[in-house]
Amino acid sequence: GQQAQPTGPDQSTPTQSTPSESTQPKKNEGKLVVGFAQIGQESGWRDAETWSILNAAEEMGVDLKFSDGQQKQENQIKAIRTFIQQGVDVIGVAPVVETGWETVFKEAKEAGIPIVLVDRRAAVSEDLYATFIGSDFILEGQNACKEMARLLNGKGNIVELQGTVGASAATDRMKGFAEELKNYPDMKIIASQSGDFTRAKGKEVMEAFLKAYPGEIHGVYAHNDDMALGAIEAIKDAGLKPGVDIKIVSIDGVKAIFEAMVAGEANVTVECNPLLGPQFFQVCKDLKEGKEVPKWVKSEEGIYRQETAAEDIKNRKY
Amino acid sequence: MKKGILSKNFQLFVTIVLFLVLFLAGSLRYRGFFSAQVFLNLFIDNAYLIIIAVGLTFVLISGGIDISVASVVAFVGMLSAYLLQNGWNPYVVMLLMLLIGSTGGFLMGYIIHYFKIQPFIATLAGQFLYRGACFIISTTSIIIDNPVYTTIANYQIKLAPKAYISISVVIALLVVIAGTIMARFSKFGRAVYAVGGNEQSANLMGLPVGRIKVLVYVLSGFCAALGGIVFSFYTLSGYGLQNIGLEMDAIASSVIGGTLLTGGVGSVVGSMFGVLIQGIIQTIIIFQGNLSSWWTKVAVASLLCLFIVLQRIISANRDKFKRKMLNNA
Amino acid sequence: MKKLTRNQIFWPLVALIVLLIYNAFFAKNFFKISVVDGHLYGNLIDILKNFAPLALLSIGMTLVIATGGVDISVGSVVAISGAIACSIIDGRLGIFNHSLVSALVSALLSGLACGLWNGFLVAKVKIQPMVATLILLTAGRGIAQLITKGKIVTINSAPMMKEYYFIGAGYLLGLPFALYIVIAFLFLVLLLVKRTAFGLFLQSLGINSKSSMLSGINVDRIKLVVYTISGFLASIAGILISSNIKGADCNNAGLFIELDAILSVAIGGNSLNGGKFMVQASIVGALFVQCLTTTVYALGVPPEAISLLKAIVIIVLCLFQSDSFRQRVFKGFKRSVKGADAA
Amino acid sequence: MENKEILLTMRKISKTFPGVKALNNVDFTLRKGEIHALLGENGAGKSTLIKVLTGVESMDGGQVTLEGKPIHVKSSQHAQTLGISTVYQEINLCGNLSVAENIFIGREPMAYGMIDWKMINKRAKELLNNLNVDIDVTKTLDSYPVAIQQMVAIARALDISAKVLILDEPTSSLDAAECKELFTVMRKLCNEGMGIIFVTHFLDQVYEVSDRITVLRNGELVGEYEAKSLPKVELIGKMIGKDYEQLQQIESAKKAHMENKESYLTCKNLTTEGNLKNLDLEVNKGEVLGLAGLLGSGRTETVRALFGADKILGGELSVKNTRIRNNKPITAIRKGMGYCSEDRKSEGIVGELTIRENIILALQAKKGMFRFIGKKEQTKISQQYIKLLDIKTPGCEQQIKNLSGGNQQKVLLARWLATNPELLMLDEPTRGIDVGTKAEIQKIVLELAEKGMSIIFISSEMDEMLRCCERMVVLNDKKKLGELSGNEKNEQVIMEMIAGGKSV
Ligand SMILES: Nc1ncnc2c1ncn2[C@@H]1O[C@H](COP(=O)(O)OP(=O)(O)OP(=O)(O)O)[C@@H](O)[C@H]1O
Ligand SMILES: Nc1ncnc2c1ncn2[C@@H]1O[C@H](COP(=O)(O)OP(=O)(O)OP(=O)(O)O)[C@@H](O)[C@H]1O
Ligand SMILES: [Mg+2]
Ligand SMILES: [Mg+2]
Repeated sequence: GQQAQPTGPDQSTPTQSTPSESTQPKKNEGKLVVGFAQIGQESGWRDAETWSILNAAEEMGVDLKFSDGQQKQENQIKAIRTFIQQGVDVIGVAPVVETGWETVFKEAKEAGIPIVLVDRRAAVSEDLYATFIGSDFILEGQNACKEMARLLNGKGNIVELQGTVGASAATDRMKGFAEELKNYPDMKIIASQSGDFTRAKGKEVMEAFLKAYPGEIHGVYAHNDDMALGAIEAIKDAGLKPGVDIKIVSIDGVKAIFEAMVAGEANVTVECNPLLGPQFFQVCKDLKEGKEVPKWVKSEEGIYRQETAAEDIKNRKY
Repeated sequence: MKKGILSKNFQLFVTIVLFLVLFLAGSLRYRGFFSAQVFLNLFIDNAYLIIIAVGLTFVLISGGIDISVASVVAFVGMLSAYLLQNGWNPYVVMLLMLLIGSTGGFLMGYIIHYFKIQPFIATLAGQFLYRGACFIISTTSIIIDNPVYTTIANYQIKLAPKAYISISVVIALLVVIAGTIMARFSKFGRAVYAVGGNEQSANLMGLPVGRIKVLVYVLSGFCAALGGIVFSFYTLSGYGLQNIGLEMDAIASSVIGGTLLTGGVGSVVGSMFGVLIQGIIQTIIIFQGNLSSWWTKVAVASLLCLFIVLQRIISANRDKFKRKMLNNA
Repeated sequence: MKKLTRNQIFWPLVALIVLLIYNAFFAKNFFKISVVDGHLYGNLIDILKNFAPLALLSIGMTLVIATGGVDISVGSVVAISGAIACSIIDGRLGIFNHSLVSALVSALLSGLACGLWNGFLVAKVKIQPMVATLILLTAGRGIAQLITKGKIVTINSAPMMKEYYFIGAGYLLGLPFALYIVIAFLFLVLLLVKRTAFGLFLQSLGINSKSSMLSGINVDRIKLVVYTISGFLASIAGILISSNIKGADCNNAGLFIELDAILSVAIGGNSLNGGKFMVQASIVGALFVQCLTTTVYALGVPPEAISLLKAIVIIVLCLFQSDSFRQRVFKGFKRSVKGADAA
Repeated sequence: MENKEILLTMRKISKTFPGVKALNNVDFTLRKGEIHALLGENGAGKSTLIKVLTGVESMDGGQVTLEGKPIHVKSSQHAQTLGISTVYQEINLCGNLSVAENIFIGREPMAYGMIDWKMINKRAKELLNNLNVDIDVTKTLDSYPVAIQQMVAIARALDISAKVLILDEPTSSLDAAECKELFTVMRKLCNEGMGIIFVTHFLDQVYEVSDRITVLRNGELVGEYEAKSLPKVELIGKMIGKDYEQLQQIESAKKAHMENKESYLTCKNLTTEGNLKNLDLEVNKGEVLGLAGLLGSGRTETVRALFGADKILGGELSVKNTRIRNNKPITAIRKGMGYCSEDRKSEGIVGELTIRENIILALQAKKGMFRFIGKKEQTKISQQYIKLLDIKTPGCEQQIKNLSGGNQQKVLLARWLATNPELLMLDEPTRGIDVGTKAEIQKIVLELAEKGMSIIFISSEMDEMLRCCERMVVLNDKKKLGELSGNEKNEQVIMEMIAGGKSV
């Protein structure tokens, strides 16, 4: 019900307001101009995504305007505004947070530029964005829980290493896991603490857990691989065998966790595919050519286990 | 007389000139940069920061520091989103936010002055407190769909067919004007300068130092809350992780605008230009359009460094510079 | 007694002891120490190991703050030094591949260079310290990412991994090796401060730099030295942090650690406006900060409440350190006791 | 005079600082329309009495009444509202504000709810003109030297319409002409019924303006006297508690040497950052050279340039026939120079450091960082100077900011004496120092010269200059007017020289 905005009546003006900029790219019909507002560079996973997008842009001959938001929504909004000024064909965003995009997306819409959400959703009405490409954090949490149950035979004490408090990945991965956990009455989370998605904190928190619950921990669920890697070190320092004495399940699927799995120190990683570049630009092309695109383009994901890690690692690109 | 104005506001003058140079450089280098809307976007995108920087400037001039402002913004966004969701009247919410900001500022100012707690530490505690309070409300972000908020957020004031500003910009400019008047023409403002120049002397001259120091933090808290409200217009949501590190942007803006962190010197208009300069650096980087995360950081820092060093060198050689001006004239 | 309470280190120590006593009652197994793999093992040992980087930073920060400045770039220097060391150990930098010595030397040199740069901006170009170091705070992480090409470097399988891991997480005579590094540097800095005139000059210029200059103190050079020391110590902290996690995480290594360092200095009872300082007290401050973190984990405080708890602890602690607060409260207390007696 | 109405009384005032009994049952009475001099040695408790009265320090015991009503002053702000206006000993103004603003801050005239800057600047200009100071009042205060700052502080206090005006050593860095202006204004205010408390170490001024005298010694009241009925010698006796003869000794000590004229320092055509123009100067070994001139004549700038505190833009400077380039304080100190600045608060003391540390600071800098003077040695050195200069303190571990003004000045002197310099430049070294010690210092200066130390001596007191200096260089408007030595130098000649120089 947000159609009746004050900007509604003169919707046409802003579109006209950038005629020189927005018509110019359209003159050289061939070249696709895309603006991409990336969140930042906070993890290995994100790095892989960035790499994939830059790479795909080059391969597909797209004129990419790339902006790194340094983890700040303000910066991403500024970037989108600037893209509008520059008159790009499509704007891609990996929103750092779900909310708060209404205004700027509207501006893009008025300028006739479609928005593509990448890997995270935004809480705006459906008409404000063209499509969403990416996965589902809740699903990842559920999968992780299923894997944990498989490893522990549905019975045991788990400690959870959460991501940064308030980050949507952390909240949803926690939610997904907790939901699924209801199906396994003999498994329970005995301690849960934030490790800020980092190895150092993951290790520090795990150290404290090991002392507070000596011999009681059977599994570690980490919201990302990095914290799991930190926890593995803490477990080793405690004289235990990670992956054997204490099972490790984490999310993301970065290369280092595969190495750990090969070494037998980690058990499962639930992948969340960052290599969205080709898919993203395909969607952009379609949008420019006026083709229909689905509202949700799902990315391909997988679950990788210790048993097959030695094989899988050969295909890992990041 | 004109010479007097120039020499007294020399640093501000240098800052403005360098700002224009940056804008010009951007315009020459990037297509589409030289447009009214790009310029106005600097205000639209940084309105909240301008407001916060104005409040902070008073604290810095008084010789203190307030690193809680970023968390105040996050907290205000969070709490107003929460309250609006629960059907509170938007105007009541806004008033309440301003009240909370001011009260928080008052408490920090009170313990800073009366219990001699170092400002950095007291406001660091404030920072943790506000941030923590955000997560008590909710760990996820909350959307604001109150019609009043969305109307204000989306309203565009047309200046020309191709140029508009938002209501937030108007608020920010009003704050700058009010701040300038307060700093230059009110007893309170002048007393702030005196306290920052020499607290002991100010006390011996009979100024109510305690009250002024507390008020300065109240003002900063108020501005931070107002900045928070404007920021919630900007994003129409509340989110606990919002604006981490914003206090450094505000402090840096103020310093770029000529404020001395040791107190006693600074101007509100200067701080506004400080914000605009950081904004334009950001814009240049986005226009560049091919910087990776790390090059973005390096580029921001280099531009900032270049700017500050230039400003320092010109100001340090101000006498030589002035002599030249005189000779030319 | 009065003399004791006047000593700067008294209140931080009291705070630390109170926290430990609290833990003795409320945190399970907090004081349990056992022997695992031939070294001591327990929460207290973890605290001593994990506080090492912060302790080093707070030593440097104390000196910088004594001159009336501040160095907020230490976190970024931590990232740079870790990135360099790990890149070399991992062999991805292309030079000095896999050499432990050159990894350490290059990392330390990078710290020196960063410190010198800060010192140059502050002392020579005369930029205000917080903004001067803000430049490196911003750029530093970028530079670190540049070195690692934005990747998190993992040295799990590098040839010198074990040796490198020893620095930050190994044990010597049952105690964390990192602790010895802290003690060594504390000793060195105390030597510099107490056995040379450096400490005197530092305080003097922190209190009144004009007078100090006219008394013949080379103010600029001392500032330069102090920032360089801070940078150097930050690079060691960077080595410790990266070694402890067997990798360099440019985005997160030492993120916001400058706040903790400043907090440690303040908890140690040092004035943030410069002048008189006590390095040992800052170390106690750092120990307190780390102890608090570990306590939070051990007690199982929900993560979303940590900030809140920290804020409250800081406020309470600082209030009790403040003379005027104690005076007011105790006066009120005495009065109320008297009133009660009268009634 | 007796039947003048009593304005203010202080009864049985006591104040103890840790280790010091600063005031012990002191009584003080001020009448309407009188100028009441409060006298005593350094550290006698004068400033403390004033601070207690104005609420800066709390008192341990005693009563204060103003116009018959008992008052409890809580803060200096409170004092102001009660009608007590004060100029404290250390200049307490804000250097970052303009001169005009320093005079009016807290009581700015308003127009339309905003500060009326035009009015402020106009009135500030007028006020200062009344004191015969003509400066740009819109410039910041710290662009002016101490003397001007002192005048500004006075102007501020005078403009506050008050019943009681307190002036704690207002004349310590003023010269004769300015003092005269000040006294005229003071008398005028008295006639309007104000009571003025006046602290000074210049006894001539006491007799010039004051009606009554209260003398303190060691924090205790010695007595209250009519100025007319107390001869100077007796007054001095009351202040220092013994008879006073040192002045004579100085005259005799001075005659001794004159002959050997080996040059120590020369400068030619010196032009400096501080606007000094083409100065030629020669300082011989073992002589006391005086720099004479009016306020702003460039005396301070001369010594600052020699010491490397100001940049030299042109000309050359050589010490012992070797040219010095790129002069910095530390170079100068290593070459054997010492400079005791006139601005003791901002360029002298390091407030939170102890007396010991303040004394050895320059010596340590001279020796270098690594040749550390052990604490025992430090204590020994400082004890020695505390004794030599009669510094009043419970011990050398006291923070210097807790000392009385005069005693701080002595510590600074000790700092430079401790470096055992070959050329000692003293810019107003006796500022705020009591008569007894002043004579003592003059004696020390002459003794040092005897031993071969060169000394450049600057003082606003012509008397003192004439007594100590063999040779005098007269400056005006940042230029050298000429030199005087031997019998040709007397006050008359110097004043004429300056007057003549001005007209040229
Ligand atoms: N804050 C303080 N702490 C400790 N002692 C103090 C403090 N203030 C003053 N004193 C001591 O009190 C005594 C009286 O000092 P006061 O400043 O009143 O002397 P004074 O008569 O004004 O001397 P002068 O002529 O040198 O200004 C001195 O011995 C001084 O050391
Ligand atoms: N009466 C005055 N009017 C205007 N400016 C003055 C006056 N007196 C001093 N100044 C300013 O103060 C600056 C410093 O003067 P300086 O300290 O060298 O004088 P001085 O000879 O040492 O006199 P004194 O030490 O008695 O003040 C000069 O540059 C001058 O501009
Ligand atoms: Mg005194
Ligand atoms: Mg002078």
